[in-house]
Order: sequence, then structure tokens, then C-alpha cells
Amino acid sequence: MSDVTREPAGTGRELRLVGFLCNWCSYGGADTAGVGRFIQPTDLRIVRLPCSGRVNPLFIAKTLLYGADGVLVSGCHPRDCHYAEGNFYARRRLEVFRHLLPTLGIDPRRFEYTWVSASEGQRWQQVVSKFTEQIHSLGPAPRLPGAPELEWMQSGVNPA
Amino acid sequence: MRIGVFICHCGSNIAATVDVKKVAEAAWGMNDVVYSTDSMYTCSEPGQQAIEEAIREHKLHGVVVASCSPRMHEPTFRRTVERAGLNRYMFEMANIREHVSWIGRDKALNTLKATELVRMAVEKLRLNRVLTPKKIPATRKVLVIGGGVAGIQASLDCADAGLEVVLVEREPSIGGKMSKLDKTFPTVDCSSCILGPRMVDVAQHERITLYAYSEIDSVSGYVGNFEVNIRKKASYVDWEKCTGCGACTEKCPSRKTFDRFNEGLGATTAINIPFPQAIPKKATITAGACRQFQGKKCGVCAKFCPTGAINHEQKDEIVTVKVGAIVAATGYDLTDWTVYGEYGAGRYPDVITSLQYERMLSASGPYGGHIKRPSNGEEPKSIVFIQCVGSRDPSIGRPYCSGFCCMYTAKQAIMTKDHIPDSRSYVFYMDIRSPGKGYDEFTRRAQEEYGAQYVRGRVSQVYPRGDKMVVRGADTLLGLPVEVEADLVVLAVGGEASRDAPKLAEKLRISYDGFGFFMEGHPKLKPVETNTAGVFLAGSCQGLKDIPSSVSQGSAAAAKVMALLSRDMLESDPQTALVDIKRCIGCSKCVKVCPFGAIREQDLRGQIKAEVLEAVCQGCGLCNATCPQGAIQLSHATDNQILAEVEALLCQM
Amino acid sequence: MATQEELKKIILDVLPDVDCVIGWGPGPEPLCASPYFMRNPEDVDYLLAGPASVHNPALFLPEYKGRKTGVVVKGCDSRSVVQLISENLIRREDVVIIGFPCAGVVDASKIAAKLGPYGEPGETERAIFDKDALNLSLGGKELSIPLSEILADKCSRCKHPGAVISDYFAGEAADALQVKDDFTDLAGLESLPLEERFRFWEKEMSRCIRCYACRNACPLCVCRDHCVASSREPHWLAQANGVRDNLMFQVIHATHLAGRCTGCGECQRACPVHIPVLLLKRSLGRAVEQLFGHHAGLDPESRPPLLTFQMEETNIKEREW
Amino acid sequence: MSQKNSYAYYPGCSAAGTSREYDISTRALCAALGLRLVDVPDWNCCGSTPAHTVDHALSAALSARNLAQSEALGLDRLITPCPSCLKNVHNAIEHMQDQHFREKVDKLTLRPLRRNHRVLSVLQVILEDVTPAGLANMVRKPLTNLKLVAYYGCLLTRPGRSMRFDDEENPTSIDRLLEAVGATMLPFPFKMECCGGSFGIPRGDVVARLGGRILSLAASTGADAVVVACPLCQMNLDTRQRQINAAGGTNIRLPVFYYTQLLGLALGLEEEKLCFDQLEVDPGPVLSRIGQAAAEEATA
Repeated sequence: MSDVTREPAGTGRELRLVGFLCNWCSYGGADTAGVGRFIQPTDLRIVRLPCSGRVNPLFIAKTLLYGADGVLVSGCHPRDCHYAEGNFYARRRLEVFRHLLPTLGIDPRRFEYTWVSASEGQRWQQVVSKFTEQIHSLGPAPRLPGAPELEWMQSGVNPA
Repeated sequence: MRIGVFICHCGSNIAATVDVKKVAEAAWGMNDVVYSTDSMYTCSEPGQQAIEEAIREHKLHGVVVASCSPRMHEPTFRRTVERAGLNRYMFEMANIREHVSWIGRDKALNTLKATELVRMAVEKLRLNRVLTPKKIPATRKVLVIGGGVAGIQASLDCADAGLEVVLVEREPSIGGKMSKLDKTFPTVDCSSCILGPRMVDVAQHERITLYAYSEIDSVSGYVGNFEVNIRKKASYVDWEKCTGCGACTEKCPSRKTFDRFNEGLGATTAINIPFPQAIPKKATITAGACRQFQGKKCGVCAKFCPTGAINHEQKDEIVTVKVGAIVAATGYDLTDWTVYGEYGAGRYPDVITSLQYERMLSASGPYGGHIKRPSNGEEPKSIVFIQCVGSRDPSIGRPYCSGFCCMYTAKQAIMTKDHIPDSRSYVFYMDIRSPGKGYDEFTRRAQEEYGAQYVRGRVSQVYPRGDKMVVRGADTLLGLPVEVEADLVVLAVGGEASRDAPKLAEKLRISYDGFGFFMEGHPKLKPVETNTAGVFLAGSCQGLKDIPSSVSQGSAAAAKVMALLSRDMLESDPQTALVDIKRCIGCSKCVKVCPFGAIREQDLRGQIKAEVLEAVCQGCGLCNATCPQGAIQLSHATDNQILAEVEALLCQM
Repeated sequence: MATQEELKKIILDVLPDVDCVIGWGPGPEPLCASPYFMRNPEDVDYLLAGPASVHNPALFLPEYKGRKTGVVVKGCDSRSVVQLISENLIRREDVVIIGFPCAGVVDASKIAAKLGPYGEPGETERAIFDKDALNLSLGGKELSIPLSEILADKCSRCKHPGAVISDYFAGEAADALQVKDDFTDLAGLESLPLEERFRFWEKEMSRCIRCYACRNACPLCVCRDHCVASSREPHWLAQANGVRDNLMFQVIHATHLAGRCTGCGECQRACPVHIPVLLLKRSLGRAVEQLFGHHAGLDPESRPPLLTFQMEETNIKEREW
Repeated sequence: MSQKNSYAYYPGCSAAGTSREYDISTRALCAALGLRLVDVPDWNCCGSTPAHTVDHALSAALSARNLAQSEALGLDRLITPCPSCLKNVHNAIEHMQDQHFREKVDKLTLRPLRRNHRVLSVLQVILEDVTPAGLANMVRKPLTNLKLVAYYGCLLTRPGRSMRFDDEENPTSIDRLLEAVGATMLPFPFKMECCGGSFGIPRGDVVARLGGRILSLAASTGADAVVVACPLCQMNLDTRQRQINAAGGTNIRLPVFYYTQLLGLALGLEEEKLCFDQLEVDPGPVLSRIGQAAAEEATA
């Protein structure tokens, strides 16, 4: 097993990696990886969703355009979806969306989607480690300026 | 909003590599957080009490617990906050054990990550709304489709549990494939002796309404409130008057009608009662074969019917019933073996299917229980059984093993020896599959005690030579091609999904696999449930299986129905989609993608709007991700709640 | 032009049993036409179906859902009608579709570029589009510009000049051209390195004034006043006019049209500051074509590819780790 | 060149050698049926067994060159009487769907194919374009009281998924054509069994055993003769009938016709177009038994 315990490469600082995981399989896979103490880089923050079908490609667009360096989506393997068809739709929508990134000037390697089942703890460690290395090799993503008057509001106040 | 944050040590599991004090400290600075602490074992009794007290003391509106995976303790903590008077959905968890402390060695990075995960949970909680489970009335009645052994078992169990049962059977009599069998393995006891009494129980049970010779026309509604239209097909005999005396069957002039029950072995009359132990024991006219329907004047049966039950003008009739649950037990069909040109493709009379041979063995069969060669009526001395016909054969799209053919062939080999002591049976096989209790011993007996000659090898061709049938195959154990001259060839034909299973599946809105077998909820954990709430499966319609398994699935499905309908009100999980009718423009994209048919179009003052059936919605959120204007939102996982978690991370930059 | 007369005759026959027939009529200046709603026979004389009829009349059909409407369509417009039908945003029986052989439409910015030295396009006194040239008089001078030099880009890659679906067709219905669309319009952007593309969009989006003309010109944008761009529930965009939110809106528009956009180009034509917003939709359209072999707006029975799926996707390979 | 009823014709090597009678009768029959055959210019071997047992790319390249040659004729269908040639050209077309394999073949032929091709047997063209009904009303000498068994050989319809012609296990195309011209066709279970194929020379004993089984079953059905569509089967059953009798100790005298010869006879084609004299086992006595009227004319 490759040595995955290395410090994050490059600046030694964590990069902003966001993960959208389906509750039934991939979130369970991440839990299994934890139970198995499979050490991984810490950059990835995981958002739990009921299904990969719940992932609207616009979540990825918003995350990448508003400051993230990499986005990872993971759901159940096709045919294993708890809701039978969720991941089939996700597969199509995410694959189509992936083709928009280069046109926008965003490196397509900053977004990956994959299928990990609840039992594949070791495989989840592989996925997170490889994905984190991939993003570190690309370095921090270029930033777009927010709206001028929005800048001062950046104190973390959410306009709820 | 007043939020309380509880950071768990989990003994040392978290505290060892996460500075829990620092995280609790940081939580104070988060939006709407009015109380933040850490505790050794939050999920323990004292830990939960601490939360309850904090809720009351600090008048909290919501709680965030940072500890292990929500897949483990979310239900626990939801009950905790509920006991303290909060709605259970005003609660969020941050997974700082499996996703942080156990997988990261750098304490500083772990602590930073834990803090950010807590911030995400807080930001989501700020947008959570109170959700209460809905109560929907349930009709305590169950529809069982298919009167085979599985359907009979399910009906009897449900009826015995006090539920009203509606049993619908497509053929004129219940009994399914089992009623066509002479004996059953592995005990070689007579099929109608063990099935007959069950069929009589169904007929006599006061809580079971039987619709034989009927089919499902349409199913609407949802769990607890299905509305089913049953089409009672015209049998041209008034079953109220018919006593089943059979006078009409003796006098009917058209004697060449294809006998469906006896698999076309013998012929029968246009008006017939399928078999002596039929339930209901009523006559049915096969319209295609009856002269009256071919324009020729007949009416012989009407003349001889003592109770005047014959009525050639009878029409199909639709009966509507309301049920709370449905059990599909529609069984299977034999594979169409005539695709095999090498076995004669149906051209040779002495090459028959195992089910035809079963009818030949049966005393109530067309040959009265005597084994005879269909070509010349003589008693066969050499009988060859060919295994795996239409099973384990990807070239015709049947790659699976049907599971029961090895066993019934062993039984038929034993029966053949009983009927014709000086006969010689050969069985061409690839592998013998006899996994059940007493199964392998049974096939062993067929070989050792009853002298069946098992030849390991495939048959390449069956062809007539003189009046014999030559079976050419291989014997892989000897490594030689072999030829056997047979008087009779019995094909152990495998099974496939019944031809119109997909049509029924679409009516029930359940999914089916590539072969047409209904899809179970989970292959290991939910074998008799489907992804459609309220619809259950039993028997071979879910996958080919023998009688013991079909019966146990019948009982299993009945148990699931009893659990569902045990209370007269169903409680539905409130994490379902909700439509904002202002924003909905009625493009019905959501209706198209919903895997469960849980969204339907409603006409609101002339405008089409989407409407979610809470009872049917499983909360996958596909509709939410599909709706361009975000008019449909999945409660507890709305766009804003997810965006709140994302923005909680990004605003740090 | 024979077809003009035949077209007018068809509209006159159709007029009695429809609320109105949507087509094009004289515009604010000789050089351009404008959408035109014909309700009684005398309106039909002013019909202008030719190179200046750039607008897509399918835009107005969703509002007329439930009322019988006639619509005159170019090839590209007809594909929008087909897409609206396939998503049952309009009902086939409500629409009377009248096609005519389209020889391509002009691009206003190209004309402006040609007329630059002679004066403002708006001051043209007289302009006549005949078979293959635009003859106009501007500032006292007579000018003739070959049509081929001022045609819109989309017309050079047009496969279906005649309506793909029509109840009536004026003139000879030409079948599909064997033109190959290999997305050369994207080549310019894709020749730049990633970083420069990102800065290109940053510059373009800094010019965007969020007037939503692109959305309002799009025949498939039927959400009208419920668009997520201006909603708080869900709250995808800040209303502030920053580069990030402007680009986010364009991404929303493109993703909402993935597998649906027929490439009619109205969004880009309508943009007052000429931002090439069509490129994003074309990029997703190319992806859908490569992945599912699907072209939007050709078959009213077909289902948008992102509203369905296949168990085994032929062209989608799973990423190996 | 008008497409209707014109076909690029690939005779195959045996047509010029051991099965000349098959080629001559095929050309005569097609001419009589109004099917215009245009020979593929400068055709070469189709890459039959000796080639494809050594190298699939070489075998496909040989067929590919024939296809390239046929492109000059501008006809979209290539037809051939011999099942083995049909198989090899068909396999070449199918295997060249795979890009990698196609490149290997193009490197050998240096003439990449410019369009996609279809190859059919003459039998299929007669069955589908002329149809048994069409044949029936062109008959001048019905083959009454001629009892035949049709022997298809193992290649013509197999494997079903790729050849997609007639029934893979129980073909009836020859039976239907000959019934249309008045012959009585008897059911023949060994219609698809192997006749020994190319073992004729290296392993005569194999052909003797396999061919013997076919001929003895044919004899036991009471047939007057066997009808085939493949030059190799004809050679094994006809030219080696004496060897088979010697090896099996049998005395079978069964003429082995090509279906094209008998169809030609039924259409009233003249003798030297049918080359009955080329057959090893003398067909004379059998031909004379065909409906009394037919026999007089043959001798006159």
C-alpha cells in the first residue's frame, strides 16, 4: 500500500476539498475506512446527501467557482442504488457537466465522481489519497473576484 | 435561534488526535451558538442527560453533536432531543471520529477539520425546519396476485392473522405449477395430497375472496390505499349455478382442444374443468375452440347442463377493490425449448418436456398414470433425460441455473423405475445441483437404488432413426462420444420469468431485471420487499425457486404485510419532497424522473402543478436535483441547507 | 419570390382557425425585421420571411399553451418547437407549423462592421434582401453586400434549413444538408491554455450587466418569473452584479439547457454587450452528442437524455483508482 | 451500372478447378433468372482454411483485396456460390469492425476499404430476390417423382448470430427451392453434420467415416440423390464415394448434385450448361426417372 501518510504536498497547507457522498454507500464506505483506521490526508470535508442522484451539478459549479480547489462526488455502484435509479441519473448528469469545466477554464481534474460501496473502506482510502494528491499537484485553484460590495460581508455571515 | 454544541471525547477515540476543548471553544464563535461544551461519552446515559438538561436550561432550539457517524447514533440523539421537547429534526451531527480522528495523525489539522465540520453542521441546523411524520389511514386488506403455492401460503397466513384477503388467479383454478406435478421431491409424496387441502382451505376461508380466471387490469394509489381493478374474464359459464358435475364436458363435440393443464399431452373438450381437484371446481369454455363461437350452431353443453349455467353471451367484468398491501406471487413459465433445433425443435412426438412427463406420470393425467410413447403408445424401455435445456445457456439469454431441474429429474427417474421395473433411464448432465435438506441423498438413491445411469456430458443432437430416437452426446468422464437409442426423451426444461411479468410490474410500478424477474428491495436483506412501499414478492416471480423456498417466501411476505397493516394508521417518514406551488410551472420533469411514481400532476384552478404523495416518496431527492426552478425541495436536505454547508467552508477563504 | 406569395396564401388559409400566426414583420429600421403577430388578413401583407427574420417565434408559444396558434418557422426555429413538444411545454395539437426554405439569416454585428465606413446602420434609408445580396442605400450611396459575408455563424453549420416538422411548407422542402458540425466555434476558446480561458470569462463576465436578455430570448427558458437566478429559496446567486455570480448564472443557464438546447443562438444574439454566452451551451451540447448521440429538437417523441438513463452506458467509462 | 439484380460475383478457386460444374451451372442459372453477375476483376484466393489457420490478418487481407477490387464495380452486394468463401469474406468484414485489426489488414493490402460491404451466398439471393414462387412459374420441366435429401454442410448458416441466414440448426432453403420446382424433399437429420471437410487428402479415413455416415443415412431414407451447395461437401460425398464404400464395406450409389444443376434442369437449360457429365457417380439413371416426359427430351 503506497505510503499515504505523507503531509499534504506543496505548501504544506491544506487545500479546500469538498466531497458530496451518498448516505447509503459512500458515506458508509468512508465510515468503514475510519473504523479500519485507514489513514488519509485530512483536506476533504464531506457533505452527506441521501443519494448521488440528489447532487445537482450546480452544487459542483457553485463549490468550484466560489473558492474550492477540488470537488469529489461518490455514490453507490450502478445497480446498487438504495433508490434503484439515483446513481444512473447522477452518472449522466455529472459526466455531461464534467465536459463544461475545460470550456470555463477550470482544470477538469479538479472534479471527480466515482462509486464506492459501504464495504470498500480500503478503496475509499485510495480514492481520497489519490484525489488529494491530484489536487495538490494542480495547486490552489484560480479565484474569481466576488461582487465588490459583497467582499466586506465576507465575515461568514450567511444571508439566511 | 439558540443552538447548543456538544463535542464528544468518545473516551480517547476522538480526544487522542483532536483537541476537543479547542473545538468546543471555537464553536462559541459560530452563528447562533449560545452553549458549547465537550463531554466524555455523549451517547452514554449521563451524556444524553447532559444534553437534555442543557436544552431546558439554555432554552435551546437546536442541538449539534460532534462525535461518531450519524449512521450509528443519529437515531439515538434524535430521541434524546425529542425527550427534551425538541422536534427530532432540529438536530445535526458532525462526524469527527470515523472521518477525522481515526484517519488523521496531525492533531492541528484534525482539530481544524473538526471545527469546520462543526461549523457546517451549525450552518445547516440554522435552516432546519420542524418536521412531523404524517399519519395516513390504511385499508387492512391485502391483494395476493397468483394462486400458486406461494400465493396460497401468503393468503392463508394473512387471513389467519385477521386480514381480509383478495386472491386473484389467472387460470380457471388455483394450484399453479405445483398442481400439475404428480409427486414432489425429496420425499416423493403426492403433490395433490399436500396441496389439495391448502386449496380447499383457501376456498373455505371466510376472509379470503377468490377471483379465479381473473387478471389485474390496473393498480393506482399508494401504500395503504391501493385501488385495484380486477378483470373477471368471461368463462361463458355462470359459476354461481355451476356445480362442477362435468356433464357438459362429456357431451361437448369439439374434442381436439389444446389441453393447457396437461401441457398439450392429450386433447380436451372446449368446455372443461382443468383437473379433478380444481378449486373452484367450475367449468370454463375456451372461446377459440367452441363451435358456437365459430358461427356453427351447437349449444350441446347448454342442453345437458342440469342447472342451466351455460351463457355464451357472458362478458368480461371489472371489479374494483381497495387494499392496503399487494403480494405478487405470479410464479414462472417454462422456457420455450423449441428454439433448440438440435433437439428437434418440437418436431419429434417422442421428445417431451419434463412437465408433460409429469402429466404422463399423474394418475389424473391423460394417460391415466401409464408411461407411453406419444408416437405409438407403446411402453418405453429406454428413457433419456437431458438436463439444462434452456438453463445455463447464455446463447439464448438464459445464463442462470433454474435450481429445481436436477431434483425433479432424479424424482422422475425414480418414478420411471417404479412404473416400468425393466426400463433403463439415462440422465445427461453437466453438474448435479442438490443443495437442500435431504436433496443429495435423494439423487444418490436415484443412481444407486433405482439404477439411473448418470452420464456426465452434453447432448449434441437428438434424431430419429427407424422408430427409435438416437441421442448423441459425450461422456466427459470416459472422454468418449456416446450414442443412446431411446424410446422416449424427456427434456429437463428450465424456467423463465412469466411472459407478461413486465406488464404487471409496470402496473405495480415495481422494477424487474433483465430477464423479467421482479426486483427485490435488497438481494440479501429484503428478499420479499420491493422498492415500492406496500408491494411485496413471494415465490418464483422474484427468482426461480423450489416449493419449500416458495412456501417460506409466501409466509415471509405475509409477515411483512401483517407488520405494515398491524396499525390502522401508517406513519410516513417526513423527510420527503415538498412542492412550492407558487414556483411550480407544471413542466412535470420531476414526475418523469421519480423512481417511485411518488409525484403526480394535479390541476389547480386550470394550471398543472406537481404534487408529492408523502406516503410513497422515499426521499432520494432526484426531483429536487431535476427541477430547474427549485420548486420541489427535499425536506431536511433542501438546496439551501446543502449550500449552507458548502458556504460554511468557502467563506473561510 | 414565389415562396413568399405561397407562404402568405398558406397563412391566409390558416388564419381563420387560429388565434394568431406568429412570424416576422417590418422592424424599427429597414435593415431588421421584428416578431409579428398576424391576426387578420390584412396583416399578412407585411410578412417578412427572409434573411432579416432572425428571431425565433417559438419563444412565444409556451405563453399561448392551450390556445390554437400558427407559427412560421425557419429550420432552427422548428427544432425549438419540436423540443417544446417533446417536453410537453406546448401541445402538438395547439400549434399549426408553417415552414419555408430558409437561405440563412444575417448577423447584425457583421452588417454593422461592413457599414462602418459609410455610417450608422440605423440610418439606412432603404434595404432590400434579394437572392444572394443585400442592396441598401446609406448616406446617399448605393451598396450591395453579398449575403454570404454577413450570414450568422449558425447558418454555416445548419443541417436543417427547412422545418424538421411542419403542417404546411411553402416551396420545395429540401432535405437535410450533409454539413458537418465539428464545433469550430469552440476551437478559438479551446486553443487558449486553461488559465487564459478562465481569465477570458472573468473579463467577459465583468462586462455582464445581468439584464437576463439571454434568458428572456431563450425559447426553452419557460420558468419566466420563477427563475432560480432571482430567488431566495433556493438561493443559488447573490443579486450583486459580481463576476462570480454573473458566471454562476451563465453556468446555471447552460446546465439547465444540457441535452435540450437546439443551438438557435438567440441568447448570444440578444446579449446587448455581445458576450459569447452560446459557447457554454455549445460545449454541453457537444458533450451530450458525443456521450448519447442525441441531437435536441429533431424527434418530438424522444426524451431529453438527462431525464433518462441506461443501465449500461456505452460511452461513459468509470474512473479507475 | 443499375443496381437492380446486378451483383459482383466472386467465383472462388474451386470454381476454376474441381467444381467447374458448380460455377458453369450457377452462371447459367443466374442468367436464366435474370440475375446479372459481374466478375470481380483479378480476384484472388479468399483466405480459406490454409490461410486463416496460419494468420487471421492474412486471411482477412486476402478477402479485403477482393472487396477492394469489387469496389470498382460500384455494386453494393458481393455474392459467391461457395459457403467457405462466403464465410471468409463475411468474417473479414466482421473482424475489420475492430479498429486495431482493420489497421493490421490495411497495412497488408495498402488499399483501405472506402465503404461498407455485404456478402451473400447465391442461394440466399435466389431465395430472397427470386423466391420459390418466382421459380415455380419459370419451371419448364418439373422434377416430379425425384426424391432428394438436401445436405447443407456445417458452414452455410453457422454461427447463427453472425451469418443470419435461414435457421442455424434446421435450414430449409434448398428444400424450399427444389420443392418449388417439383422435387420431393425428404427430412434428413444429418443435413448439418460434418462431411470431413478438408481432411479429404491428409486423413481419408475421417472422410470415409463421416461421409459414410451421411451417405448411409441418406440411402436409408430412400432418396434418389443428395443435393449440396458446397464444392468441398460435393467432392467428399461424390468423388470419394468409391473410397467410402470401400472403407465401409457398403455399396451406395447416390449421385450428388449441386442445387444449381437441378434448378437449371427444371428451368429447361440445355445439357452442356449443367455439366452432369462432370459428376463422379453417374446421374443418368436418376435423371431418367424424373417425370417420364422430361426423360425423353433429355435423350432426344
